[in-house]
Amino acid sequence: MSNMAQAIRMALHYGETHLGLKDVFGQDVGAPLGGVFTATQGLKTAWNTPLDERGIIGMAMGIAMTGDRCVAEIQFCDYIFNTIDLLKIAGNTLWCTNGQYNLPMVVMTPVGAGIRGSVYHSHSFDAWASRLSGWKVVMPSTPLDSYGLMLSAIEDPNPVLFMKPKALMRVRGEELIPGEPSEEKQLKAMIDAPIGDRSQWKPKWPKLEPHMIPIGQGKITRSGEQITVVSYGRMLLICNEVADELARENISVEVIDLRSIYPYDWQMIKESILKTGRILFVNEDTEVTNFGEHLAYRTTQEMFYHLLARPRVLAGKNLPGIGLHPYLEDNSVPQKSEIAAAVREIISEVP
Amino acid sequence: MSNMAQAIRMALHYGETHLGLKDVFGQDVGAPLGGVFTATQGLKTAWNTPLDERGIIGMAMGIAMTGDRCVAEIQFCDYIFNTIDLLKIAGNTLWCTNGQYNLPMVVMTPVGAGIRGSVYHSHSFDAWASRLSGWKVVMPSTPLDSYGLMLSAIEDPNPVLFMKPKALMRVRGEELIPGEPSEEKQLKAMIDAPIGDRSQWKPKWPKLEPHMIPIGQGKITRSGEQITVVSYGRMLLICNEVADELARENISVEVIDLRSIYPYDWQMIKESILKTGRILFVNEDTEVTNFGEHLAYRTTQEMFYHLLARPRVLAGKNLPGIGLHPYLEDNSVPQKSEIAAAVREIISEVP
Amino acid sequence: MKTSSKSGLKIAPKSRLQLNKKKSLKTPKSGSAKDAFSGLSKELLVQMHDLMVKSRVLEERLIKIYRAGESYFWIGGPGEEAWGVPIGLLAKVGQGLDHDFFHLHYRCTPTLIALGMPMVDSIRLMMNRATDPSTGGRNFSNHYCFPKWNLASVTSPIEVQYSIACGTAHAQKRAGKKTISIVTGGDAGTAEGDFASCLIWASRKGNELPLLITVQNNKWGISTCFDGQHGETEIADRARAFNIKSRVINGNDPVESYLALKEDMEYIRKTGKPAFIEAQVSRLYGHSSASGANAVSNEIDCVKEFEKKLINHGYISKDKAQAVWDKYEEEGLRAVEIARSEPLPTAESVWDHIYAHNENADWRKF
Amino acid sequence: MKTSSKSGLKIAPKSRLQLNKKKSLKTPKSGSAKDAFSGLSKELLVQMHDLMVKSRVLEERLIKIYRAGESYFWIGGPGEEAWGVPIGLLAKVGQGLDHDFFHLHYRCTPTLIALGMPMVDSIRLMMNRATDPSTGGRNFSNHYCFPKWNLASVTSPIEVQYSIACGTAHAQKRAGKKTISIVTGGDAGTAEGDFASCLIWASRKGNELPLLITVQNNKWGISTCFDGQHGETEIADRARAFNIKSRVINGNDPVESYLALKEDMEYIRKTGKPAFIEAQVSRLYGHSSASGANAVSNEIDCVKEFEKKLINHGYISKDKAQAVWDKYEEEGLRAVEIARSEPLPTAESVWDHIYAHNENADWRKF
Ligand SMILES: Cc1ncc(C[n+]2csc(CCOP(=O)(O)OP(=O)(O)O)c2C)c(N)n1
Ligand SMILES: Cc1ncc(C[n+]2csc(CCOP(=O)(O)OP(=O)(O)O)c2C)c(N)n1
Ligand SMILES: [Mg+2]
Ligand SMILES: [Mg+2]
Repeated sequence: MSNMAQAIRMALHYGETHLGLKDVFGQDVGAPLGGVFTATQGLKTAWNTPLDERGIIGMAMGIAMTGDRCVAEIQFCDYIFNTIDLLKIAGNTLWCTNGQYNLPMVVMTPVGAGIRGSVYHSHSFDAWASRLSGWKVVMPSTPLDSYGLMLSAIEDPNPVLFMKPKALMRVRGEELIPGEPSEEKQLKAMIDAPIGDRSQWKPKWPKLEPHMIPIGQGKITRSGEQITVVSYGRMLLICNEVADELARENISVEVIDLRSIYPYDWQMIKESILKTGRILFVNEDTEVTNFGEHLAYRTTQEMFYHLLARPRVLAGKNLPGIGLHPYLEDNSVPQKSEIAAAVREIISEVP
Repeated sequence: MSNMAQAIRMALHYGETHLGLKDVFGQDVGAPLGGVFTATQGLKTAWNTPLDERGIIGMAMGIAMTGDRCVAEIQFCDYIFNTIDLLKIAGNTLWCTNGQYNLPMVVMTPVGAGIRGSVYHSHSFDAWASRLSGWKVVMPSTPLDSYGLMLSAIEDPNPVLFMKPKALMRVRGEELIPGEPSEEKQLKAMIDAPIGDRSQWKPKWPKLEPHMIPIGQGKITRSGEQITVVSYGRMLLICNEVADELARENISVEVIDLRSIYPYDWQMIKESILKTGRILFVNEDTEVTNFGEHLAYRTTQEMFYHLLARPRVLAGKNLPGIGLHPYLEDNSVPQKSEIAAAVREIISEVP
Repeated sequence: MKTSSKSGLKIAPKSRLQLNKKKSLKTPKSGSAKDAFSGLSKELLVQMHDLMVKSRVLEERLIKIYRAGESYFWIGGPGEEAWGVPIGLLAKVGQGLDHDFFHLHYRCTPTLIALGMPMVDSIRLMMNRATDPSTGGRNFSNHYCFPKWNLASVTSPIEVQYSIACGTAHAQKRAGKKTISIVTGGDAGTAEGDFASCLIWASRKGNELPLLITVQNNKWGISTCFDGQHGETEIADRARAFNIKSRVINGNDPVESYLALKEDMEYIRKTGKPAFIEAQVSRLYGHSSASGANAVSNEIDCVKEFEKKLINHGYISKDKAQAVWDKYEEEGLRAVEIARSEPLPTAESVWDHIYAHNENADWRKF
Repeated sequence: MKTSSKSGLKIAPKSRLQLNKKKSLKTPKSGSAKDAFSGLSKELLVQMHDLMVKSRVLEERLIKIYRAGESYFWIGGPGEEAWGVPIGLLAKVGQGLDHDFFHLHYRCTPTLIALGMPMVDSIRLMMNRATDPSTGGRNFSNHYCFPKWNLASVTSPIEVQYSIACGTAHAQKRAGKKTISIVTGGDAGTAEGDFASCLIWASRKGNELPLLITVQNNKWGISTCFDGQHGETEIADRARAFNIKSRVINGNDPVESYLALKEDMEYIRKTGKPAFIEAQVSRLYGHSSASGANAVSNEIDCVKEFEKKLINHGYISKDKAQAVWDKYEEEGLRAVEIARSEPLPTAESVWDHIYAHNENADWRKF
């Protein structure tokens, strides 16, 4: 099974061979490195840019304006914050021009904590991104979803932000990418760049098949009856683990992988709440003015009389940063034990 | 009575003569213009910067690092979005250095719609600002409050964002700034720059007195019993009007001017909700992942069993921008009639 | 207390900000008319005059619309006609990668006029009509957008067009059709990092971009004058540091502008490398309506100067020249009437065009 | 599936990214030793050697700590000793506006060592101890902060120090004590707009800032080499465009570095104007632990070269030189033991120091 870095690489390769993707670029995205997480190794359209995030986003906007498809990378989302004005413009160009210039561009960037990355390799961006009107925003939690969402992102006529949970880049999935060899080692030998001199290396791509995951569609990863947990990215996998562990105690947790942050799958959330009556939103961005608060607010507005407990948000603490030492990091973003505790609490709330 | 531009000017003058304020700077902030809203006319420490928002924030951070006090202006908050990374650093420097470098700096910037300013002179920034951990964030709705909050901002050892509701810059207050002459015309003659050649002009400052409004303290602007409305800035004045109009129909609305967005006066909100059982949060920033949703979420969490109706947020529509034509603008940010309608709706909700 | 929302954006409306800055007027060179106009044909010269006058009349019409209270804000390009018109005339105009791309700032009416924009389309924008082809009544005057001419939307945020332009130039280079991107902006705006980004991305060794980078130096950024804000002797020096072909020209002279633009566009098409032009221009009605939109008397008026020179050299008669003004004066008046009668954008339309093909972007409908 | 959170930040851990880049080694000039070292005193030279070795030994210790699994990430300055040590020696060191300010990037251990930082303080930072004086265990190695030396906190985001440095320089100029600010950073980072901002704000005519702007050009930004990313012949050309006194020096030579820094610091103190130095340096262990932190063999090792030269000229004996290495090797080992025994930051401490004087910033307690 491929890991997420390989899955994204394969999606980009499918893009450049089948979807008209013409440029994949960013800092250290081209040869010899192929991206700090190896997600762009061996791509024929990948190139290295100057160390200038604003230039990268501007380049993507210009390319998109010509109708060409591109995927731009911001090396870590921690370094995207000097481009918010440009992201806003990318998101409002179609609207400001009354429908004349759509910008079909993809920006991908690693997000989240979980690798002991300290203050500037642990930022989340989902709450910020949910405020960028005009963008579509996705965050996969598995290699197959990252493949499918990347293909949809490349095809989408709008700007799409593709967030890569950095702690999941080397995590393998349980499903094969269509066309991927079933042997892990075989895939590695085909598409991972060798150690040492790479100047002569060329990847051997498997015969990949299309697999589009529509933007805006969530996925139920665990079916349950007593409570709904909505999450995405790294936190989603932890929520799955919590559900599995609680299942052993006969606590029945439904887990929804939202996958798309905007547009988001409200119908799936709603139906689940109608069933469970209890809801927990989990993400690792800071908690004040958090996207989970939007979902919780909406839940209160629209589902008030179906709720058996207060909707709850578990998110990162409202701190200026995530400290390096594990004692600090682990007390800054939601931990498995805290998610489990929140689930128990909500379940025991008497309406 | 002074208007808000004059009140801020007087606060800055008080700052440079009594609080060690050494620099007031930004685009067109110095002579001859003294700010696009005249808020910095005649100040001896005001100077014009290059057209470079990032440079302006960096300059402020460096000055603050030396311990000197400064007020930097971003001409319109619409143009602050290329500095979010720097604002984040200003907010996390004390934390990252484990308490070593505090940055006593003020950034002021006009916000909000209401002047037919089209896409790029109508942005709000309160939701964004509420996500900047390490900052204090204020937004006055009256000249006196802007005077008092500016003095507190200058004195505060932390970075403070001072948002000026641009539509209120020429609105007069009902209270005198301590030391302000009671005659409007007299004040104007003393501190407003003349039309035409200004090269010889010097302001005659009134003998101003200190008036500190603690950051974090709200203010009840209308007492009422049936519902609490929490707002700030331009929207606050509209909420006051709504309360006054509904009072004539014997609908009793309590209005809280939050004044500080972070830290915020939760105790005041809480006490009011304990009394009224119903709450509406009003602001004009876009509604998805909005600061009002944070307050509404917190209300649901902490006051659930005191609520007589669902907490409600009325905010700007989730659009990429605010269009120029009044039909567009007025359908993008909350209008008086919508606030009144929301109040009526919430009041009629049967628990 | 009362909130005011009726008047448009006002910035210190009545202050007079202009310092003395009258440059010495050029007297026509002696010698033949051909020499005086560096060999440009009479037809071209008369055409340029026509377009420059049209642009000026249009901008003055926009200001009158503002003064009449029929618009909220004016910003535009009176003073940039001699520079802007040749750009529109020289470019390879059309849609897609076989054509040049334009990334212009908010003083670009002269270029738009040269591209063939009818006056009424500028007035529709000024009067926020639903029929405004650029923004549908959503944005300020001079914030043009015409995909049919590869004209990127003019944005309010200063200087962002400089990095976006690198993107179209990159795609053009790949397409291999010898087309170029053209970016314009003000002098004060060069302090933004995006100007530096543009120079960097355009000049990477081996990866140069076919990009004409220009700055219109009117020596002002709103109320802030050039002196005291710049350490470089010429803005062009910054481009020279990147080994970019660079020059400073008198942007008040349409002939000099035309020839420089022509030569540099050809250079870019041939080499695939960038070129840089700093054009010295005037700002004839101050910054915008926020500062009053009053005519200034101490800066060169390129339209009047050029007209005088054409008359002096017998390329056009006084009467013919006047007739050009009259013709556009009338066209402008008619255009206002047309625009005035057209529908306004509807309140509900705010939800249109957030996503392409009007896909729903309203979360309440997810 | 399982989320991994045990290992530190890894970037393509095992790839080898170095291209061939060995520069020709300088042979010692003939003539007297005084000449060979441009007249610098033996004491100073021996002191510089001592500090350079100390810095190198410390950095190699940090790498060993990383390899031993006692830290999550290493980044640092082996290869910048000849450049960084003189900075620390020449500056006017202390707290407040009577002293110089430092705005350094994450390869600044040599300067810190020259300022007098004990090894153990760097190791406390590396090992995320609560006793780490710079960040209290919150940030990565080499992210130093020492207000007592006016040393601004080293930040991870590239290049932001360049605009912040303008602020301290501005306050210094106003204070009138002839003190200066010093900013350092990498070559790739000059593509960020903040580098341009720094040149602009430092050189405004009549408002120049007392700022020493420097770039350490190691020809790399992680895996991306200089060639192909730059249009300027020298980075210094960009400063020259702003009429800033500028030069390029061999930052692998501590004598050349010392003299250039001394002269330029004096120039800045005297004139109140900025100066620019581009220093060519090596990157001896690759970018960081993310790329393996492996020693490279094809770049000049300034410590070894300088030591050889000192020995050749009889300024230090082989044994004495070796003794310096041994002394610091031992100090480093002891320091690790000290740091290892010290407390770790507590989980609850995350809420400390969000606001000054530990004012509450937790909304749950408002
Ligand atoms: C990023 C940004 N900052 C500030 C402004 C406000 N503003 C509008 S025009 C202007 C001055 C521009 O001067 P210049 O670049 O010289 O162009 P000119 O108007 O003189 O043609 C300013 C500061 C803006 N539009 N965008
Ligand atoms: C704003 C920003 N973008 C990206 C990064 C990731 N990053 C860390 S170091 C580096 C390369 C820096 O190269 P250079 O400026 O030459 O300094 P060097 O490491 O070579 O000393 C990059 C891209 C970052 N830290 N900050
Ligand atoms: Mg200008
Ligand atoms: Mg480098």
